[in-house]
Amino acid sequence: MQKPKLIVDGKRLDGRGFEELRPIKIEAGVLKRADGSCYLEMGKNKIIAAVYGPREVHPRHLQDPSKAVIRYRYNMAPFSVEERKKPGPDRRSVEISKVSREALEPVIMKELFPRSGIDVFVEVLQADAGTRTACLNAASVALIDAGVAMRGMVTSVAVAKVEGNIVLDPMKEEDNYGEADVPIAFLIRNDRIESIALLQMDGRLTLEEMKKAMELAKKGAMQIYRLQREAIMKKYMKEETEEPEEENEQ
Amino acid sequence: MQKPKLIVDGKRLDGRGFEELRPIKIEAGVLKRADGSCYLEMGKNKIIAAVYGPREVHPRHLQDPSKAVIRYRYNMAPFSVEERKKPGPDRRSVEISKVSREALEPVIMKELFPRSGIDVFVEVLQADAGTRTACLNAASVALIDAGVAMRGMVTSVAVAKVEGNIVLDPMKEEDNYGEADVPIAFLIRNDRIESIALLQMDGRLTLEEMKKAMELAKKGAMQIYRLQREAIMKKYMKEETEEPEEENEQ
Amino acid sequence: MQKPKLIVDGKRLDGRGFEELRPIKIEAGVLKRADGSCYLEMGKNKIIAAVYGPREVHPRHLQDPSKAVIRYRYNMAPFSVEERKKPGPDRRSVEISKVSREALEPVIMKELFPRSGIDVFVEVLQADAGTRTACLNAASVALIDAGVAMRGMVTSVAVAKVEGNIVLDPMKEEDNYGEADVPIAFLIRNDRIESIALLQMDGRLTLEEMKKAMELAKKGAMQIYRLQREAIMKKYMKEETEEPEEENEQ
Amino acid sequence: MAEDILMDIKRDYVLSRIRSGERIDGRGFDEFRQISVQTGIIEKAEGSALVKLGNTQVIVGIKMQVGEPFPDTPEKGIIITNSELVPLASPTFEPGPPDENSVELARVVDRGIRESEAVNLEELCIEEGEKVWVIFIDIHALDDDGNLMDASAIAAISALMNTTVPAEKFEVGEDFRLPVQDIPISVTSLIVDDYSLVDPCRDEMSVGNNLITITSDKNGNVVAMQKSGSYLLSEEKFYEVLELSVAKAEEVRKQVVSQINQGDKDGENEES
Amino acid sequence: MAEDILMDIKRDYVLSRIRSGERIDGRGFDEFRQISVQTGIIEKAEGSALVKLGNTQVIVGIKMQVGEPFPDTPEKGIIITNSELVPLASPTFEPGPPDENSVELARVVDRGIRESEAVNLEELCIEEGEKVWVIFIDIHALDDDGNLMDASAIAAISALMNTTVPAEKFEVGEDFRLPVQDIPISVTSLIVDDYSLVDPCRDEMSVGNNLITITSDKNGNVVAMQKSGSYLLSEEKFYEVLELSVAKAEEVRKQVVSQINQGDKDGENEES
Amino acid sequence: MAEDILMDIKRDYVLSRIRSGERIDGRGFDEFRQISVQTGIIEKAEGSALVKLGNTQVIVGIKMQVGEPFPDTPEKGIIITNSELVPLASPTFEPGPPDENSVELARVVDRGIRESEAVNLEELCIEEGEKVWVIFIDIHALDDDGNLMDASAIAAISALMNTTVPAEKFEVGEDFRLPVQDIPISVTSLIVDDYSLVDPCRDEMSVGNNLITITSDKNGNVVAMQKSGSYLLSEEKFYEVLELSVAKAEEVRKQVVSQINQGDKDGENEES
Repeated sequence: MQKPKLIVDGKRLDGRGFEELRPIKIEAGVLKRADGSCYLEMGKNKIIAAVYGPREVHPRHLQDPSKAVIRYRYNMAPFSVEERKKPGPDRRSVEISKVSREALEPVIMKELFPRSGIDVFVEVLQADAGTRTACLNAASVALIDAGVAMRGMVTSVAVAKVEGNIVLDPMKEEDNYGEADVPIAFLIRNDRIESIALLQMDGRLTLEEMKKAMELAKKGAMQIYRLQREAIMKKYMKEETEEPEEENEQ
Repeated sequence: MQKPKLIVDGKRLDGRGFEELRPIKIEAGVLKRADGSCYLEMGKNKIIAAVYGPREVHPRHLQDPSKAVIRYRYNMAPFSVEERKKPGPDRRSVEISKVSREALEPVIMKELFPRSGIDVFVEVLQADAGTRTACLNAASVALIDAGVAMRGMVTSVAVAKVEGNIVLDPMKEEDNYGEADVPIAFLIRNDRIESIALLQMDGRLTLEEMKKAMELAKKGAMQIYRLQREAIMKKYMKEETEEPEEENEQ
Repeated sequence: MQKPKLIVDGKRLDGRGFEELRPIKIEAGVLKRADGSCYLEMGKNKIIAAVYGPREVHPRHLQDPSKAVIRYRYNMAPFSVEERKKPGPDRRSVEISKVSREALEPVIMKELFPRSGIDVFVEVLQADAGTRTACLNAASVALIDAGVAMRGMVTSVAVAKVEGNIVLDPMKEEDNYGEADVPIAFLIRNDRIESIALLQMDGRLTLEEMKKAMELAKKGAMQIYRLQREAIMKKYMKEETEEPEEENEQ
Repeated sequence: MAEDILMDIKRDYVLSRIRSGERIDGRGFDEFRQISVQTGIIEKAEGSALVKLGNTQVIVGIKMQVGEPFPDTPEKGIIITNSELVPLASPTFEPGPPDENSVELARVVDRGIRESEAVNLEELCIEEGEKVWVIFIDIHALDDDGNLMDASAIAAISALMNTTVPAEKFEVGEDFRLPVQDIPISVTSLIVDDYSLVDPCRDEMSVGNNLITITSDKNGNVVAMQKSGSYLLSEEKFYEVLELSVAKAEEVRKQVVSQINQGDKDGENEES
Repeated sequence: MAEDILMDIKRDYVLSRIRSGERIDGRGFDEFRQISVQTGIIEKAEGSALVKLGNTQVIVGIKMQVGEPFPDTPEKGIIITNSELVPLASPTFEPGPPDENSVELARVVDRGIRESEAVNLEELCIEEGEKVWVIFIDIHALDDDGNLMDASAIAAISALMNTTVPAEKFEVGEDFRLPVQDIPISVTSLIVDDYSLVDPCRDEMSVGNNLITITSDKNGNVVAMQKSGSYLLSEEKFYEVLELSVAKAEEVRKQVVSQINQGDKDGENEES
Repeated sequence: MAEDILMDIKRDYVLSRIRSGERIDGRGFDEFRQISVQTGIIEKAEGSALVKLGNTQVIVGIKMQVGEPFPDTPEKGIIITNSELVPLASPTFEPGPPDENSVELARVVDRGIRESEAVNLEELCIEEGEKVWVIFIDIHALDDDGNLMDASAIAAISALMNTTVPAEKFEVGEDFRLPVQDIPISVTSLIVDDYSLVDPCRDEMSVGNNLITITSDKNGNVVAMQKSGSYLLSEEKFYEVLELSVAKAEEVRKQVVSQINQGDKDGENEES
């Protein structure tokens, strides 16, 4: 496979500028059985997240008497990728689940729910590049939809180096043939980026490039954050206009 | 593999008529360690069933405070089929175990044995067609041999459509090349078929054929039921004629 | 692969006589985290053993109210053998772990530690012939290093039949092409061999040869036993000369 | 505990409504929930469908590969059906390998497709005895509000109808539409006392999971049946459900076809 | 709890009998239970045997396939021995992958056959370095009333003696009898205090599972040994058991051969 | 319970020392423990290294095989990195398949080597699209006294530098030194309040496992990063740690190279 030319006339393969996100669509409350849920598209990524809990933890010896236990399961549907993926967790999804859980744990007010469990399950229905960041964005909305108390919003985006340029939200080809990939998640509170919740990187960047990548990620995250908020607002508005009986029945 | 001619001059490959069972042999109480057991041959099927329980359930959180928990394990010996079968459960045996357990559960008086477990283990030593029905017949006898209280006898037989004819108790070739296979189990009480305990089907049947298949299955089941009863009677008679000391020692 | 000539002029391939051990090196207390540990070389075998416990057993239903539960895990590093070994236990290591545990169990004073667990973990970093005997020797030293009360020392060595000769402590080629292999472990107390703790054999031996093998094993074991004692003494001496503060910090 | 009492109350409520001839959501005993079918939603799959039965949602994706045929059918393609009851879809599903419910779901859906000969497997032979097409049908539950079985079966056949065989990608000729020649429809009924309720929703299953699934082909033949659940079924009830299921399947089949066609017309359902 | 007390009483009873020089079932210390061997009972297997040692029952089936030889023995067939302690056979066996007892059983049986060179593996080479016969020896326990080890070893060699190599099915020549050239017999003894009891039954093992298995070939050579169980064995006892086991094996071998021949004569034991 | 209180006291002690600008073992905040590297200690491996970071000990062995390349890189060798956190190395490790910590360890070490292009994979192509060298990097923890990550990364690159490609054994030419062209070094810091401590020891981690690993190449480029642990990292802190880590890596790299060279000179570290 020949590496294609990824940047032509200052534009990326899909016509985006360097600091432009792919189209994003977020919808909260899409599942009935889950306590909170979210459907999210980001480019060709199609993600669905569900939150269950706070609920009882089985078996009991896994309970923590002082706070809630968080589980995060990142899973790819077998048909989500070009070559069918064998069902079940592989090493990549184990690692993604770990760092994603660790990004959410300090943001969820775990101490409010001793002995209980909060489960975040995220399914990748279609994968383009950046599934781990898209999943975290969906998970964050699903947690709020479930009414889980959070210290703020977790918003995630990746930055890449492509033919020498630092670009926002890389697509598949840029991920495959680019020189570096940096997925980042932030805690955002009161419309302000407060700190870093997830940070990974592979590739090759100078210190200067790494700093530039961080700045670009912050810009992108603020845009996504606004869409996350909007999705939750829309859900609330919809609920209010629905007949109260229906709501009770759920 | 060319499909062979399965019906010649109104007779089946092994000389049977359409409504004829293969030779059946049933013996109760063939194992020492099990609480109840049964050896059964049906054509070339060779089946052995064992029942353990009512006994304690471990770990405790699997117990049901209101009734016994039933396990049913259908297992094929590696040497039971033409091509050696890898040991351990596959998807087919998981499904057979489920529907077989569900056939027995409403017949066993589970409510008499709260917190306890009743385990039914069935080994296919040699497989012809119809192992799931043969296994259920053996399991039913083993349960009675174990003294487990039952609402009646569970008796099972398959019916097939072969070259347009509805035939009883299909053999291997009829199962492989026939147009439909319908394994059924009945609850029989007071020499009367009371209801359907297991029912599966795959193939292609008209509604009329399906009804005809059901009628034929009922005829076949009544014959098998009598052999099941006989096997249990023979076991009791044998026990009575044995010296009492021996019995105590067990 | 042609069988090489294993005995030339009464000497073995590595120049040893029939009743000679390979060079042995034993060092106790080589790990910080473990309660007891030992590094052992025997020919090209490189073994490290660690003991944890007596410590709590989880889950609780595995505890024994009257004595300690012993675990023994024999494991080969993937790079320890010519052809990379897939990580995780195989049937061979399961069997070795069983017979090794059974060799130690009657020697450890298990009744002194009710409800607790004593775990012996042995890693083969490089395998020549005789890893199971080398591992037991290391485990025994690690147990004493951990301060676990023992009825005596367990010392192990293998004997082989090679081109008609009974030889001590076979190396790889002798194991592969020899006519018999007999790994044995003894309980040694007060400088005296008291009984047999482990005994396996495969190959072909007459009764007379078997007896000769046993005598030779006893000779070899006494030599190894002295090295095991020395290693423990050296550790104690070293501890005494070390500054007390350092020791406390551990 | 609290949950148990809630379940008890729910069961009593459902039962009392049934005994007065009503279902809790107002449906007739032989009435399906609203069926929605969207195909072509996963562009990376060779075919796909998202099916909603009321609030129950299932997505099926089809992937195709070139593989070796089974020795006893050297001139036929291969179908492999797999189901993941991912924990996202229900509070009772746990992560891990497929349990017996997941296995049963996949196998019953598979039998419906296989026995109705919905896919013309002869046309999926590339080179006899050497190379055939392997169809992976992956059932992915999203929201289990009852009757995943029928939702999965509809999603599976809809996804197959949406499938393009990726011959160009595998360099074995030109892409072509997967040859689908029948539309098997499964109808699952919940048996309660002497009643039977088609397409039971989750709350109705509080009375027990006494189910029977009957799958029929476009000519009204029965092609698969599965009694599922620990209960005894009377013969009379069976015949009643049998006839109803075949009739009902015809209705559902029409709805499915019309939804797929509608989607095609709207251009919402793109072929991939 | 009740069970524990029962075990205590049983153990005391067994011990007191042993100390008065008796076994609970009246056997001599060096006496096997009644041995029954039936071969050819699984027609679908290439060879098979059902062995009873008193109430202990084990079935072994042999399946053969054509496969690649190991790189270091390009001109030899392959033996793979596997054991399933299925939960049918004992209240203490659980479903699941083989545990350490099952693994040990298979490996000790395997060593007896392998080291005695019971099967002429050179004659199972079809094409050097390319194709050899693979023998699967599957041990299937049916009723564990003690000493599954010896019952399995007898069943394994009996099944091998009953085996026909299915060359025609694999299109590599004419079927032929599996070349068996030795009959290894394992003798397992229970060590109690200063006593040793051959072929212990389950109730005797209430005193502990202090076992030693010694396998010898037709010439009285030892070919495999396995001390099994958490105990210490004195050297004297070992030599005593060693000599007894080899002598005993000769007796058992005769019985096994006679039973197989008898079966062949009766036509009960069909070759498959 | 007792353990928990001990942990509490330890944590308070560690914290109070840190807040007075000290570490419990007297190191500076940016100071590594003593680094020891011994290569060539496993003669049966193609390359090996035992690394000690204070009391933390890790051994890495390299095995090489000939295999097929990945379809998208037909002209490149393959690296497979695997980690076993065997229970010997820590009271908190359990036997069983790799858990998330073990997986993360292997993947972060792998990324450092891969992204720095430490091994020239083009030179490991034997026949384009057909045969390439497969490098197995097996990380085997021996004693986990904190910061297994950096110890493993150092051991991995040291073992690679010690590796001879066994071409003669596989009959594909003459043995040659594995072409290593960079020495990636990972630096892991523990974040405590507003402090960061490089190379944390086990006792220091009683305050929490808030870690960040930054790997850089010989030219001072960042090649891999991993925030690990449930905590929030401020941007300022990140930049501080980023610069420190790259500078520190240069120091460590020099030490590693000097130790390997010393070993080579002493003849202790034999090539295999």
